[in-house]
Amino acid sequence: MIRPHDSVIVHTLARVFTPIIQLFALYVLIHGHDSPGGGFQAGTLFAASVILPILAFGIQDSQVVLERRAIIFGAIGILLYAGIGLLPLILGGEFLNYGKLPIPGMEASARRHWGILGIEIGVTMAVAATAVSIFYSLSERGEGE
Amino acid sequence: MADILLYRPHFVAFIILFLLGMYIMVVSLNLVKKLIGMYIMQTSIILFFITLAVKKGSTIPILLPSVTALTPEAYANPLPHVLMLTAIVVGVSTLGVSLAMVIALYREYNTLEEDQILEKMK
Amino acid sequence: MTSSLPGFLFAIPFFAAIVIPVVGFTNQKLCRPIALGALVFLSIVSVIGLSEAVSHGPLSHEFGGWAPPIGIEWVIDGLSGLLMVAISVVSLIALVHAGPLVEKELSGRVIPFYSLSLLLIAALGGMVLTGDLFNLFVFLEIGSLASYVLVGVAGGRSLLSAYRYLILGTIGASLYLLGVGYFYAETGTLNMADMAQRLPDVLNSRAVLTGLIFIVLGLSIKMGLFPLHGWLPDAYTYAPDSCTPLLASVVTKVPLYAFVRIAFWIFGMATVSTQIPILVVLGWVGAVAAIVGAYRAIWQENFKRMLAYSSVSSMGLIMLGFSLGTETGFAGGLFYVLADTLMKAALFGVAGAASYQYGASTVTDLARLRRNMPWVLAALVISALSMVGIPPTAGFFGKWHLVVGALEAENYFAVVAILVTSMLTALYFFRMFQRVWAEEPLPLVEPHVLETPFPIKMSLGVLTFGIIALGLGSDLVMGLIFESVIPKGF
Amino acid sequence: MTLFDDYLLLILAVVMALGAVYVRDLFSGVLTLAAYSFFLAVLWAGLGAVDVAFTEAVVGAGLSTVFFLVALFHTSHQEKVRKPVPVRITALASLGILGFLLLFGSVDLPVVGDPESLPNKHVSANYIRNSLEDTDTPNMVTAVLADYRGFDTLGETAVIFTAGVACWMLLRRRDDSAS
Repeated sequence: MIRPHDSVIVHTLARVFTPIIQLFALYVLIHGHDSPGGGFQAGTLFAASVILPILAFGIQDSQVVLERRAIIFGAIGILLYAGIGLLPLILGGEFLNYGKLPIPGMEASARRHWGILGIEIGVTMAVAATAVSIFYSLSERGEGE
Repeated sequence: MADILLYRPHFVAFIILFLLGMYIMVVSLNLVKKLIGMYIMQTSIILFFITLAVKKGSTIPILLPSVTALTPEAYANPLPHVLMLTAIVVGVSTLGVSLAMVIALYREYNTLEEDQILEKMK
Repeated sequence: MTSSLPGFLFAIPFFAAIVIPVVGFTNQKLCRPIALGALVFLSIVSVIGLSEAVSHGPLSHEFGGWAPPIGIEWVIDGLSGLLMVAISVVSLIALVHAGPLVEKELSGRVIPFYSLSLLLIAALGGMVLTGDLFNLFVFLEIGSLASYVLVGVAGGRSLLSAYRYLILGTIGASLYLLGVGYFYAETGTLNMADMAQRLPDVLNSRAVLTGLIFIVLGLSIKMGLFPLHGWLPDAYTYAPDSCTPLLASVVTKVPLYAFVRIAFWIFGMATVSTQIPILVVLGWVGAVAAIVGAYRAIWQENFKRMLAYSSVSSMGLIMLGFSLGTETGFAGGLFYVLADTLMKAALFGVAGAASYQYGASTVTDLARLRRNMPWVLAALVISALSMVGIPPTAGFFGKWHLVVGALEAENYFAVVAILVTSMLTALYFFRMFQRVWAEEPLPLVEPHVLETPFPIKMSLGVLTFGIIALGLGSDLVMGLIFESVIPKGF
Repeated sequence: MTLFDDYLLLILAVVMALGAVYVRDLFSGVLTLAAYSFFLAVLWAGLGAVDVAFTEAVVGAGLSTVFFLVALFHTSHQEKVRKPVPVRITALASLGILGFLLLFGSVDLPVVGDPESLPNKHVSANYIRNSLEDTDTPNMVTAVLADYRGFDTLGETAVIFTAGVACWMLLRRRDDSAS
């Protein structure tokens, strides 16, 4: 269990930085196509924006729910990724062949573009949730403490 | 072999880091120190792959909007980069699991030293 | 021929593994049906895949619709189809067996147990089917992470052995990755088939030689080949009983498969026996491993530890078979892989049942099985006889073909090694029988559980039946291996 | 980036790695490791691997350090002092053989920076030429990561998910089925 930090500076900075990190993560996710970054980096940044307030303010009771559910969000993220992959397979193509996604009125390359964005969102969710879940697991108080 | 030292600084650094990391992993008796060694060893392999992808006079593997003629010589090789992104994530996952084991061991034996844990098991 | 079957072989266990935590939170009782259902489905699809591959030639699936070497492909051919069937069927039986044990040992951790087991099975399938060296690394890591945790989840000693397994396993995986890097640096590709075409041009390169050495070293750690087996005895001894049948039967066989694929398909028989003669070295290593493993097993009091050394010995025998350099030796090695998968699952299953009902862990404790566990005792006897090599069990035919292969290769040293290993194996199993029957009866202890649970009985029965059936049908299996598995160049 | 900068960063990285191993206090060791990771990220950005540099900075220097620190919060952070420092001859000897093998094999590796070397030509040239046309994505690393080798990436997401489930299994004490 993590105790709240008692410095005002830390609290204020954590408050200021959390939304900035989230905004940056969103930017990194969406601009993965034409600048460095993508799902993993965005996911880690989202995880950082959850972990930073915990380090500053400690774990509160309201977060226990989140703690138990974090891994589920991760699973949903992977299901999104693998689901996008499975759709073309069921439709008679190959696993992960975004070119055969059923999006009407698009070139194959454009479909692939959107397919990539879709799986990057899945990766972001999976990585962010799983990193937070690992963090919670590691910081759980043992019996003797 | 002497010319390797001069012309392949990256490779020399890779060998030093790789062997250092592996030595610490095998020899150190502190459970967390072993993981520090593991981290160093894994990153050294990333260094090896990244140097494979370097091309003299090339730029980063992101196309500029204005470019029309695509020449492979103009961009760094993207494939090792992709492989190493995977390797980094694999590394951090392994680290998470091993730290979980370390914490679980500490809860039971109240020490991070392997020899003390073995003593307490008897 | 392209086919969507390999895609489904990946999707079935993978989706089940991820759905289990989601569903498990609402109703924990659903985990087991989902896992078993997925494995039944997986077994059916892999049998279909094997029969298709045998009758119509290899099936490949190009992920993302990109033809290799641009993309990643999965291939079902004779070898990978056969191993996929073995993995899916044996892991299904192992998970059926695990049911009552999980409830007892890992209560409160049922959801992650099933999720991790399925991730492990998906990863093993991925390692077997993939046609891409880096993809193999990714699945190697998924499988390894899952198996470290399954070893360590019992706490205490099992945690420390899992931690050591993790350290050694990570060294192994890193060496493998480094070897793949060397290959990539020399050929510019990661696809196995493409690499097989490009390697002959660069065989003189020292980088290829070192890359091969690193890969063999890394995979040897993962498969527990003597003298790099350091993690294996502790891990198998202290791992929870619900996990050992799964871990001991398939997890070490798949890195062995990866080695076979790289040595005989990418490099080819001619290269590994003459130009880069690693087979000679591995033949010696295998012979020593077989004898030393069996010798160490004689001195073990703990039943699971004895079986663990027996695994080291079997791995040595299998490696010896593959490095004989004859068709029969190769086929015998592969046959022994299948036989050992069944035997180890059965023996560790017996160990789990004994400790579930009586808390029995030593060889002497097994005498308690005589009282009211006749079915389990029968399974123990048959699989032990198979380990020793008594006809008509699968173990006999495996050793028989190995000996024939060694004679064909005129490698009399290997013949002696196989026979000595058999004698040592007989020694430790007959010592076990002597403890069970001949000695003074143990003082009566009330069993924890009176009746052997049905899933355990059933899975042990199926495994025992499988051992005898594989022995009786050995001509059929060997015919299949000769017809559609043996690589070119023999 | 010139060769001189590379030398400087490599030396800094090696020094940091040695420092992380040398210090007794594990907190300092982990923070030195973060600095090591940071220098490597700068080095990789200089070598043209911007995506890897970004990931190393957030995952290596960031997330790994957080994991290490949280683990140290819950355990002890002082390494036991041992005199004499344990040295294992067998380990040193086998690492010596390994080091010799690495040097032995390195002679035939392609020269660093050679655009004509095999790893830079065969498959990878294909990615560079076609990625924009095939996938409408200017960042080739994203195109290869998410599309050409998208299956690897699914595996890699599965790796981190496995780690999440694994930590859950190893460390959670409360009965999760109750919720």
